[in-house]
Formats: sequence, structure tokens, C-alpha cells
Amino acid sequence: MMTETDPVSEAILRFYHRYDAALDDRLLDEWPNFFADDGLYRITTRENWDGGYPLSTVLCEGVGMMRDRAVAIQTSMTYTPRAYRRFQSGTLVLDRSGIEVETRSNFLVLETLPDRQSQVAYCGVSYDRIRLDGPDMRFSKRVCVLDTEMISNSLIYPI
Amino acid sequence: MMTETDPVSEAILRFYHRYDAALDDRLLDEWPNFFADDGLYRITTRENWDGGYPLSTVLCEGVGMMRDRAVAIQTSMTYTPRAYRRFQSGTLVLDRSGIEVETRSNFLVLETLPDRQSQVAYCGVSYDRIRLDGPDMRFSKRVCVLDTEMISNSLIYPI
Amino acid sequence: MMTETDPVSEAILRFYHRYDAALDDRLLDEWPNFFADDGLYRITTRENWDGGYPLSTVLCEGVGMMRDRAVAIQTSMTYTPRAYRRFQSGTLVLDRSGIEVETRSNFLVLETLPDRQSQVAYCGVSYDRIRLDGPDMRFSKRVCVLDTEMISNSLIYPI
Amino acid sequence: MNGLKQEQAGRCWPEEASRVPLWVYSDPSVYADEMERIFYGDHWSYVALEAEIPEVGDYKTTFIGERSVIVVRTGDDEIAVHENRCAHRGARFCREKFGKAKEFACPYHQWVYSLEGELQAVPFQRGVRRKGGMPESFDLKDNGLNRLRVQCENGIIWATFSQETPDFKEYLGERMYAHYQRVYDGRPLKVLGYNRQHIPANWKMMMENIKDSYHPGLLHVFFSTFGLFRADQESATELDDTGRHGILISRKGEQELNDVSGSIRSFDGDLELSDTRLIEYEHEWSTPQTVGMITVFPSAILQQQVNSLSTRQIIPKGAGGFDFVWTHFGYADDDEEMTQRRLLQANLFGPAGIVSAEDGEVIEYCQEGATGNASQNAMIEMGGHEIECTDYMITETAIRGMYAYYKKIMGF
Amino acid sequence: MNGLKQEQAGRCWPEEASRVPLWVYSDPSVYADEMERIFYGDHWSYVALEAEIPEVGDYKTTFIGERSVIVVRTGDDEIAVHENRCAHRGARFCREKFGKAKEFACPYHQWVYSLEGELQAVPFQRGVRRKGGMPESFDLKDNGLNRLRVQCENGIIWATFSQETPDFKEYLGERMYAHYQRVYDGRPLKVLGYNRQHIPANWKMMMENIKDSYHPGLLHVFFSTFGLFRADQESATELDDTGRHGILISRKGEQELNDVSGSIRSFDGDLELSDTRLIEYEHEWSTPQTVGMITVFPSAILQQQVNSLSTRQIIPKGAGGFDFVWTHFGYADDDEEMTQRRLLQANLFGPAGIVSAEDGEVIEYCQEGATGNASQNAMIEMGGHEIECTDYMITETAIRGMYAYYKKIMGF
Amino acid sequence: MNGLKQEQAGRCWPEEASRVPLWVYSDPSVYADEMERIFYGDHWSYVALEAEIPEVGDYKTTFIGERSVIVVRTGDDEIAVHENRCAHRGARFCREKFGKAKEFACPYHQWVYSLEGELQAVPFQRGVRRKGGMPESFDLKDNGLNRLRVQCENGIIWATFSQETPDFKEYLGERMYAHYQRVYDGRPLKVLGYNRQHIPANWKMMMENIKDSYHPGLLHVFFSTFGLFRADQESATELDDTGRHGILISRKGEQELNDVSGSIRSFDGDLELSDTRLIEYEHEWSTPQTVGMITVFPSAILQQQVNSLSTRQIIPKGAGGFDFVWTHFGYADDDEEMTQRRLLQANLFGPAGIVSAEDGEVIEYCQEGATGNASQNAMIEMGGHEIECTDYMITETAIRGMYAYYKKIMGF
Ligand code: FES
Ligand code: FES
Ligand code: FES
Ligand SMILES: [Fe+3]
Ligand SMILES: [Fe+3]
Ligand SMILES: [Fe+3]
Repeated sequence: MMTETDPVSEAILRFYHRYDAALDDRLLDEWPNFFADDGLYRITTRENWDGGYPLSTVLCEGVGMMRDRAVAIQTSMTYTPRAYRRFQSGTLVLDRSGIEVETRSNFLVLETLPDRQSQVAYCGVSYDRIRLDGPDMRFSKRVCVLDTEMISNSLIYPI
Repeated sequence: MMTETDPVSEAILRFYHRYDAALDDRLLDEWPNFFADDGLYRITTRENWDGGYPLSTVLCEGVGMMRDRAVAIQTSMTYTPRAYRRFQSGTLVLDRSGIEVETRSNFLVLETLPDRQSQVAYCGVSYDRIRLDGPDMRFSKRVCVLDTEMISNSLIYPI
Repeated sequence: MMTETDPVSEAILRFYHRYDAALDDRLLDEWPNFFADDGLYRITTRENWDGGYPLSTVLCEGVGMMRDRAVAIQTSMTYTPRAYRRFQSGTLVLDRSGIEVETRSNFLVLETLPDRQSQVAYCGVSYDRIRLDGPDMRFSKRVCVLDTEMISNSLIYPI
Repeated sequence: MNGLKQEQAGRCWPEEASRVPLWVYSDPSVYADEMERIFYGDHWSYVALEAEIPEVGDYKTTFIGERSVIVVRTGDDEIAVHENRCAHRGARFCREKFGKAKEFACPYHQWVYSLEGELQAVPFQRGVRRKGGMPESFDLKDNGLNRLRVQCENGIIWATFSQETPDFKEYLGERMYAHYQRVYDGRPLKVLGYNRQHIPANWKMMMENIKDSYHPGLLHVFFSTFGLFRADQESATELDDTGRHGILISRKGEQELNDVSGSIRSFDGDLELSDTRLIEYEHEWSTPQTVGMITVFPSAILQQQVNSLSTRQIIPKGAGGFDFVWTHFGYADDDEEMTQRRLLQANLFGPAGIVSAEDGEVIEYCQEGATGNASQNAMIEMGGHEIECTDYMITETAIRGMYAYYKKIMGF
Repeated sequence: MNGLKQEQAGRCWPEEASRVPLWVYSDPSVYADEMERIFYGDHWSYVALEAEIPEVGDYKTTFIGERSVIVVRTGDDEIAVHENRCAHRGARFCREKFGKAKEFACPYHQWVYSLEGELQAVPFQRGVRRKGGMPESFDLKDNGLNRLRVQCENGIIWATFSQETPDFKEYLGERMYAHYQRVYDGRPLKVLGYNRQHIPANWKMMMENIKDSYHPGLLHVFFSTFGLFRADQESATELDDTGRHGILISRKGEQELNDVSGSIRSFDGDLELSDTRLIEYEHEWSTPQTVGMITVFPSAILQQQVNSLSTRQIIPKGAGGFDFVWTHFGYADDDEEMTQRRLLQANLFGPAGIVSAEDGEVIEYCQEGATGNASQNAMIEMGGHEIECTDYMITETAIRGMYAYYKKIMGF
Repeated sequence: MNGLKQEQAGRCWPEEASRVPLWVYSDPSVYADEMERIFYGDHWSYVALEAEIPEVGDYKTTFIGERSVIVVRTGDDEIAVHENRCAHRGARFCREKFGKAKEFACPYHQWVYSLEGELQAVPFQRGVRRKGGMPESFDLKDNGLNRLRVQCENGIIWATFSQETPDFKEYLGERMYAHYQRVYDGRPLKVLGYNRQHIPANWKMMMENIKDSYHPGLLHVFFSTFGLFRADQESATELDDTGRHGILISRKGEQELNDVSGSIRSFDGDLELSDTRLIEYEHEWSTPQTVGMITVFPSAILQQQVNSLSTRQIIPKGAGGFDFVWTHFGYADDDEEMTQRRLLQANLFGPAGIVSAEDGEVIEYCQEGATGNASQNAMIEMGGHEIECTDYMITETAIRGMYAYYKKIMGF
């Protein structure tokens, strides 16, 4: 049977829910604030993950790169306006070491484009590390592994 | 970083889960019982919400209007039989003032029509007020804001 | 108003999340280990369930049959490789009698086939009994009732 | 298309009177032809309310047929409608439903158009440092957006691709225009909000539905029971001279059992509302009619039902479906109470409307019934075979009117 | 369609023997023609088990081709099958899969039909207070539902749109009818439940699959390993005289390594079941065969596999897919143990069936293989080029039989 | 197709120079013809990098047009490409994207093929115990997989269905081949990973996009602002002699305001990166160009952008969309720092690429603009009407080149 896991606290779930709410509301300036300064953010696909390929679909090393992407999304990039809606399920604490917890969660993102019905855009699993010291929790790492290898045109907002 | 939020109690989640279960089971007579007598129920769209338009897709001021709609759905309206299945994620307590809590949650409704595969029907965010006094919790307000502005033909059951 | 329900413990949710994680990871050898030896596993459809028809889409009486199916899926069956991703919502404890709890939960399974976008494969409600004695929780019964009566070609992995 | 080709395609208009062949609902080549002859032809299409773009630079995007158009208030406070298609490589460049702009820039190569649709700038038109650029023959003036003809009538903006379409008043006909002026009397309007639904049925089925005065008091229990629309009430069905436009008129009755209501299966004498605000009519126009449903061929429905006002726009999406856009509105000077009344009555309409949800559903049933039965016909002989104005509702005359016109312009 | 037109359409039946051109699986005009010539033509289609509608007024909706039909037990305890399409404007009015009714009312305008399909009432047929209503010429009697011919044979209800289709026994042919009577011997049946799956492959591929006695012992490891269906067993493939219907017969063997099983890659001598109830056969019919798979052209499969009984119905949904409806059943007098056995063995069948899931998958592979290759052919020459009954399974004779018949009626 | 038939189909190539008729993007019969004449015709298609299948038995599945193919390293360490379609009943039998095999077995009836595509075994070819089996005339040798011609050029594997396609070097032309050899210089490559996206636009629009040297410095703020690709930089557009292949060349500049950048709306002098690693170029090839975008007609794009290397493969999926597969790679001997650099720069590319996401979006806009406007044209006259190599980027010459070639081979 799968290795035992630690309890998931309400505070951790709340952290995730605040993260999702901020992104659902497209508060992209808030996005880097959920990460430690040297935090790592990646989106990759199951194909790359399982195959051991290092390529990411999105890769931000540190909050600077997150800020650059947030600015690009908000001010310079050309794309059809859309809404993403995030769902999370199955959060497990895989490890708890010192000031960090390591978690995994399933995510689902629904996309709504103008004049279209809402549709499943992305699903997959995230492997995260959350730093618990300091006044707020922060991701020191968040890696979203997409089942959805075939992206419907473009992936604009973070997950 | 997004304003701090209060803990979400198991009892609040359970209230939501009972609400969803009752509606998934199409116990429409139960539906108004989840609301205070003067409770407000609305479904609107992101387009109307963000644009400041007061129109609702469904609007019930008080349980009387909910009962009227429940009766219409169950006894008089013509529509293809269908199943809705509800999912909730990201519940946050935004405010807690006296006997009420104010929450937001993401919702997802899957629809299954005869001989069709299940499909995403609606997703969005609900802004609710829940009254905690009295023997049971009750919604004093539930506003469902659909991302899904383009409805697939008809929206029959409440969300 | 729907019958009162008991609190859902973090441990029960964690049990479900470990179950989903094991299956999402396609650890099919782990699957029977989530069940008591004489456990019952069924997938059926709303049509059969509501109509009182005893037919199952999948029926395993005891872990032996689960093992046989797990072996078939892993070693002998011919099918296009795919990923399932599971989401759960609305878990309620319906009854608590001695060493068992009876629950209901909504489930959603997303399927990703090669070169295809992820899509809703199955949704429905599960009615479960979980045995609490012993070192680990175990299902003594898990019945998944699909809203999705029209299966998109084949249903390969357990839910 | 001439008769011979029609036959080759296996399409024959039925000889029997008052019949519609089911292939008009599903044949993709008929649909393609409808786009050209009807939606891009000599007809006016609804595009917006003036109130939606009150200030200079305010714009809205919508569709006529399958073509995206921009409706914009130009610099001289006039209304212009442009096809949303870049003159360069054809990008549908404007991506917002609503917005405010000083000019329009296509993102691909940043060709810039004025609000009036004139091409103002082509980056590097003369090349860079003497290299490249557009040929001499290229003239900005020849490469503006495709600008449609526009007519604003008492708050509604109409547009047409054709130079031949007659003036809107003439297009509507005198009789219909008089009805039009009842709700659209020149008072400024105020948008209350939108509903959008995709209905999996041919676009003409929605026109039929609204022209069909026979169905409301039968299909809609709320109408028959509470007397909102029932055969024992004063009513009328009127058409313009071509038969393409129409109006259903009726006057609210009561929840009373009589010779008529007693014969309606859906009449329910016991049904009682917990809250009657949903159906309480407040008199507000010169004439006493509580229902006035105007169809402006091919794509607009102008609704007055009790105090609920809306325009409904049909946007065809292939032969088998259309988007249906509801714009609810009131008058700019409505008091709070009247606004609230309109908002509550909106519960009857739209995709979740206790009444209107049923219309979307039944026309889906009709579309399905047409599947696999292209050689069968629908019957539209209620009220006889004439096409005429009537002072009763038990008739399909307005549907017959539309198909007589349709048959002619489609060349069937 | 004549030869010339075929050629214009780029369709040529291959000259080489025992070949199927891949365009039969994907060409939409071939599909449309199949609907007319096959599904709405002189063929019997499976619609229900009698046990599904045991009482007067019980009804079921299903499909023949793309047309929805209602199967109902009428007032005189007979079975009627009507097209589910209102005579008025064509609504597919009946929306439930199963139900009980005294009559059928179309919701749109509440035209009411008897269980026998006769139009009984048209609301306001004579108008209201002398106004409106149907023309004099309109006769209720001429406007009933489209009623199909029906034949019940030992528990199964068959229907056809055509007046020319021969009596079911004759349709099936003597040889096939004898096989039919083995499971369907007149004993009352009991429905155990349903499975439904959408398979993204042309409907004929499923017929091929079931007629293909060559594949089960190779594709299905469970069959080859546990001897449920393997080439070393007693078996036969039989056809009717037209070639369109067929049966595969076989008798269960053991998990033994021999000259045959040893040559099968999918045979796994080491595979061991933790629980053997899945494959334990209990003798219950006169003959010892453990497999009897009957195909009734064009859309029915009658399954006996071990003690698992089901009908499988093909509902085409365009050239590229079909819905596949499984009705599992037993005999009304089965004891609890036999019912439980059938329910457990059902694990092998349906969309999650350890065996049958594989069939849905491989025919999807074949459909994909046909994509972009309309000018290529499938090869069906296993067992030679003859169309004949055989006492062995290494043959595609039944597939050849079906396509010989198909080619003829399609005019290819 | 001859001129007469073209006209009947309502398709006319515009007489005006430098125009593309919008029907080339949406007409399904044009698309079907493109599959035959282009993708299955005398053209080389990208199928893999050699590095993806380093060992004997390693295979990969991909597509040429709509046909699935297997690229495999055979027993003698050569590369073979087979159509993924069983010779028996046509199953697309190989279901994995990547794998390692000793042979290929079709699951349906377990016909077994060698890595070289030869049919090695047909189960029960001679029947079982003297019954059944294939006819005498059947020869394993005649029934292998459809094997394509293959050519490996410095790390890339190219394949063609046609015997007539000239040698790859000749196909590419001398000029293009010289460019090809810059990045593909014979050094072993190392795969870094994949991105896949479905773009709802006609496949040719992506080719146009990459051949369009006019757009990058306008559409892409990151390019114009940081000088990654801007009109004031040294640049060139080159074509092969047929016009079908092309390359855009450019050399990175700075974020400086000058006569050119000042005229670009998307230039943003204030935009500042928090982390500049995204755009830091490290010199690594003989020539100083920082951009080299090669298009190999019809389906391959070979990208060098800064230090980011990828191949991009177009897999058409109907007239209205295509799958776009990115294979990012480096050189086998890259050090950790260079690998990290390539991985970071990959942020600009792929479906979430700060730059490339925009390309997918705008060609979707163009596809939508073509909807309902089949009789309109796109304009491609930037830089005049000539088809020629240029030393500047303000030109659509490479697009004109492709359509001149396209028009010829399509017979328009
Ligand atoms: S397509 Fe609009 S500027 Fe080029
Ligand atoms: S369509 Fe059935 S009654 Fe009118
Ligand atoms: S289809 Fe491949 S072996 Fe029969
Ligand atoms: Fe209506
Ligand atoms: Fe099989
Ligand atoms: Fe670009």
C-alpha cells in the first residue's frame, strides 16, 4: 500500500485556495508573492516528466522571472481574452522536513473563451514544496505536470 | 498578497456538500430549505457581474420564489431529462461578522444528457453568506457567477 | 432538509486521496490493498442503479477478482495507453456504525489519450463503506454509480 | 440555384401547400446559400442598442451570419459598423466583446484603422532605410475595413452588407414599423444585462417559434395557467407585406377555467405561486397589449412580455445550431421599482427562463426529428393556407409568410 | 448509384477477390446511402426485448439508423413501433428511454397520439370561438405517427420501415433461425441491465468483428489462455444463404499447452486466476457449445458466451462512430445462483469487459488506419475466397459473406 | 483538377498579383487534394531526430499528413519508416509514441512484422489441423508494411511516400542546404523535451507565419523591445529556387530608441526585465546571426532563436487545424550551462512561449477571418510582387514564393 502520508492541515489547503483564487481573479501581480524569492515554478508534461526530459513548458527560476512573465501577460502579449477556473483535489502531504512540507495535488483548469462553452483545458498533478516559516506560507517549489500534453492553442496564465 | 482569510470549518464544508448532494439527487423540494426565508439566490454571468449589469439568469428573492421555481421544474417545465453533478473547490471564508460568514468557492457542474457523454456544463465562482444561528446553517445569500456565459441550450436545475 | 450527516475526518479524506493517487499513478497492484479481503467493488450506471437492475459494468467480489482484473489490465489487455486523473468532492458520512462508516462522494475522472486534449470521461457518485479497525482503513464496499451511461469506447482502469 | 440543380441535389420543395421540407434545416449547402442570400444579402440585421456604445470610441463586436463585425461610435458621434477583418491578411483582430478605442490596431502587423474604418497606417509602408515596403500602387485609401450600411432606429442599430437593402422603414413595412415604434418610441434605453445560449437547432426554427402564435398557450404551462398568453385572450398575428416580418400580440387574462382553458392540457387550475411578483403586469404603454413579439427577418426578435423587454439576436453557427443573445433593457428613466420588476420578470426568459427554456428545448426536439428525415416535411397549415393578418392566435400564418418569402429569395 | 457516378465519386470496388475498399468506412455519402438502403430498407432491426415492456403502456425509445423510434405495448397487449417524430412540425417528442404512458403528447402543441400511434387530438383543431384551426381537409386519421412493421420472435422485438422486408423467419433463413431458437426458445426473459458505449469506428467494423472467428483466440488473452475460444476447439462458422447473417460456434477447452495454443503469442500458460468464477461454465442448453455469437444484419448481435447472455445493438452515428447498447438478460426462472453467475461473467463483456473492451479498441485502430487511406483495401481472405459454412474458425468467410451482400444492395 | 472543375467548385485564383484566396484555408476538398499532392506527394516530411531512436529497435510514431508512421532503427542500425497500418485489415496497430521493439505485432490477429517492415508470420497461415488458413496465393513477402523512402541528414530523419521525390539535398536546393548545415553540422544532438499544441488554423498559416519576416518585430513586443528581431537589424530572407523553402535570418540588436524602433507601436523603451537570462545570447556558431528560421515545405520548421534550438512539425488535422509538435534539443556535448540556457530561453517558445503563443493566437484570428469569406483574398504584397532573396525583413516575399509553388502543384 502506498507509503503513509501525513495529515493535511486546513492552513495548507487555505494557502492553495488563496493561490487559486488570486489566479482565477487574474491578479497576476499577486502571483510571485506566493513564492519564496528563490522559488522555482515549472509547468511540464507527463511526457517530459516520465521521459526524464528537462524541458519545461513554463520555467521560472526565482520570482524575478515570474514577475517578467506576469508583466508580459498583462501588458504585452497578444491573446484572446479568457477565464481560467481552477479546481484542486487529492492533496497529500508526502513529506514534512523541518520548515517545509512536500505535497502532491491534482489540479484541473477549465477555460472559457468568448462565445464558447467552458471546457477542460488542463489537468494533472502538482508536486510542491511549501515553506512554513515566516509570516506566510510560500512555495519554494511548484511543479505542475500536465496530463494534457496536447495544449489547445496557447497556455497563457499560470496554474 | 491577497487579504488574509479565516479558517474554513468542517461544518461549513459539510453544509455545502449536503447542498450539492440534495441537488445532485434532484431533491428540489429540499432546495429552498437551505436558505433563510428572506434569502437571496442568483445565477448571473461574469459578463453581467464584471460589467455591473443587474440582470440575473436566475433570480429568487426569498424562498417563495425558490419554491415556485422548484415546482415549475418538477411539474410543469418541458425539457430533456438530465443529470447534473456538482463539484466544489477552493472554499475561502472572506469575512466573519456576527452570525454570518461570507465565503467564496469555485463550482463545476457536469451535465449528462441521454446517450451523450458527460460534459462540462457550468463553472464559476459563488459568493455566499451563510447564517450560523439557529439549529441549521442557512444561506442568506448565494450568488453564482458563471464563467460560462454561453449556456448549452438550457439551464434547468439550480447550482 | 436532508438527513443530518456526521463530520468527515481528515483521515477519511486522506484515505480517499491516497486511493486516487495510487490509481492516478496506475499502481494497479496497490488497488486491491485498499479493500478488505471480502470487499466488494462495483461500477454501475445511474440507469441500472435507479432502474433496480443488478448488472455491473465492473464487478469484483473479493480482492481475488480485483487482482485478476489488475493483472489483466497490466499484462494482457489491448488498449490505447491513457491517463486517468481523479477528482473527488462532496464527501459526506451518511452513517457510522461500529467499525464502519458509510460515505457518499462525487467523483470526476478526466481521461487523456495520445494527441488528444484531456476530456471528461466519467462522473458520478460513489457509495462506500470504510472499515476503520485494523492498522489501515479499508473499503468493505465501494460502489461507483456513473452518471456517464454512454462510455467513450472503453473503461479500462478502476475508479 | 436553378431548378435542375436543386433536383440534382435531391431537394424538392413540396407541392402540397403549407409544408416545409426538412432538408432546409440540415443541408450544409442550403445553409451556405442562406448566408449569401439572406445574411449578407438585402436584409437588415440587428447589431446593437445605441445605449451599448454611448460615448465616442465605445465599440461592441457581434456577428452577422458568420462574419464578425465591429459596431463603433465614431469621432463625429455617428455609428459605424465594420467587418472585423483586417485588410492585410484577414485577421479577425478585435477580440473584445465591448471596449473603448481611439483607433483599431491589428496585432499581427499593426495596421491601424480609424474608428471610421479607414486604414491610417501600415508599419514600414515605405520600407526601412530604403528597403522593402509596400508597392507604389498600394493606397491606404483602398484598404480600409469593409464598412457596412447602418441605420439607427429609435435606439436600435441595424446593419446590412448590401447596397440594395431598402431603407429600414420601408424594409419593415408600414404596419410593422408602427408596432416597432410602440416600445422603441425614441426614449433612451438602459441595458440591464445579457444572456447567451447556444441552441442546437437551425436558426429558422427560432424564427418559426416566435412567429408561432399557436404554441405559447399550449407548451408553456406558466402562460396558459396564469393567462399570460392563452387562446381565449384578445390577440392578433400580423405580418408585413412580404411575409418575412411579423408580430404576435396578446393581452393578459386570468387563471380562470373556461371553455378554452379547460381544453388545454397544460392549464393547471391548482398551480399557485408563492410569490406572484413574477407575473404582475404594470401598465406602461399606450395600448393594453401585454405581449408584443416582433420578428425582424432574418435574425432579430424584439420582445415585450409583461414588463420584460429584450432584444434577441440569432447568430447562426452551421445548419444545426445558433447562438442566441438576449439583451435585456429598460428605459433610461425607469424608476427603481420598474427596473426591479423587469429584473424579476426576466426569470421567465433566457436559457433558464421558466418559459423560454422550453422553447430552446422543443426546437432542439424538432431539429433532432429532422435528422435522418430530409425527405419528410413539416406541416404549417394551422389556420388554413392563407398568409394574412389575423385577430386570433390559433394559426401558423406568420410561419407560412416567412417560408413563402424564403422560398422566393432562395430560388427554391 | 450507378457505376459511372461511383467512379466520379472516386469509388471503385476492388477487382481483387476478398478485399474491402477502405472508403466504405468513412465516406459520408456512402453512409447516407446505407441509411436509406440498409437501415430504412428491407431489413429487420433489433429494437427491444419483450421483457423490457411487460405491461400495457410500457414503452422504450431506441434508434433504427438515425431515426428515433418508440416501442410500446399497446392497449390490446400487442407491440407497436412508431417513429418518434410528431406529424405536425416533426419534434422528436418522446424524451425518456423508458416509461409508461396512456397516450403520447408532443409538448410543442400537444398533439396527442394513442399508444397505437393514431393522432387523437389536435388542440383547437376547429379554432377558438370560430377563429383559426386546421383546414377542413385535415384529417386526424391521415396524421398518425409513422408506424413500422413489427415482429416478435421468442422474446425479441424486431422492426422494419419497409413493407417489402420478408417475414423474420424467412429473413433470417432456416439455418440461422434454428440457431436463434437455441437461446431464444420461448422461455420468458429477464433483463439484468444495460451497458452503453460509443465506439469511434464505422458500424460495419463491429459486424466484421463479431463475424470474425479468426480473431477471438488471438486478440483476447483470456480466451486463448483459458480456452474460452481457441483454434484447437470444436467450432463452426455458419451463414445464411445471402451471407448477411452469421453465427460463430465454439466449445470451451482448457488452459493447456498443445500444438495450437503453443503457437499463439497471447496464450499464457502461467496466467492464473485468483478467482475462477469468472469463467466457470454451467451447462444449460441442449447442445454443448459455450459460444454462440449470432449476427443479424445489419445491427444486432445475439451473444451467448459461457453463461453470459446479451443482445448488442448497433446505432450508427455518422460514418465514423456508433453507439453500442448491451442488454444483459437471463431467463425469468433463473435461480439466484445462475443470475449471480451471469452477472459475474458480465465482467468479460461491455465497455469495461476484460474481453470486449479489446474489440472496441481494435476496431478504433482499424478506423484510424482507414483515415487518409480511402484508396487502400482491407484483406479478408483468411480461409480462402469462398463464402460458405465451415467447421473451423480460422476463416473470414462470414465477413466475405456480409460484403458480398452489401456490395449487391448498395449497388457497388 | 482542371480549370473548368475549379470554376464549378466556385474556386478561382485571384488575377491580382500577390493575393491568396481565402478558400485555400477552409475548403475540405482542397485539403483532401493537398494531402495527396503535397503530403503524400513528391515532398520530404520531417519525422524525427536520429537522437530520438539511438538504439536498434527504438521506435517513434508520428504523422505525415493524416497517416501514422513508425520511425524505427532497424537491425542493421539503419533507419526505416513504415506506415503504421496493418496489411491485413488496416489497424493502426502501434499505439505508443516511443518504444523499443524486436518486431511489431498487430494485436487484432497478431500478424508480426520485422523492424524492417516485412511480414514475418500470420498466425494459422496454413490453418489448424488442415482446416482454414490463407490461400496458396498469399505470400508473406507481398504483405509487408508500406515502407517509405528515408533520408537522414545530419541528425534529422526525413521521409517521403513518393519514389519521385528528389534527393533531399536537391530537394532543399543548394542555398537552403548551406543554411541547413549551420545548426545541423553533423554533431550529435540531444533531445531536451517536447511541447505539443493544437492550433485551430489551416496548416499553411503556420508556414506563412514563419516565412513572414514582416511580423516578428511588430507582433512580438519582446522581439521589438529587446531587439531580438527588429527591422533596424541586419537581416535577410532567402528562398530556394522553387520558392517553397525559406529562411529568415537576423542578428540581435539592443533595446534602443532609434528611427526604426521609435516607429514601432509595440516597442516599449521602459519595459525592463527583472531577470535577463531569458534573452542573453551566447555566441556558438560560425556566423553571427541570432535568428535562423528555416521552413522546409510542407511541414517542418527548424528553429534557431538566440540559443534555443527546436524542430517544429506540422501535422494537419482537417482544413481548420493542425497539431504542432516542438522538439527542443541541444548538442550532445553541451555543457550544463548551455543546456540551462537553452531551457530558460525555451520560455519564449511553445504553447506558453512569451513570443510563440502569440503566433498561435494570431493565426487563429486569421483562420476566423477566413470564415464566411471564402471569396475574399489575403494580401501578400509587402516588399512588392517579386519572389526573391532579400537582405531586409520588411517583405512577404517568402510567402509569395510558397504560394507560387503551391498554385503550381495544386493545379490552380
Ligand atoms: S493581418 Fe492585420 S496587419 Fe497583417
Ligand atoms: S410539433 Fe408536435 S404538436 Fe406541434
Ligand atoms: S488487422 Fe492486423 S492482424 Fe488483422
Ligand atoms: Fe415559446
Ligand atoms: Fe472479440
Ligand atoms: Fe512570430
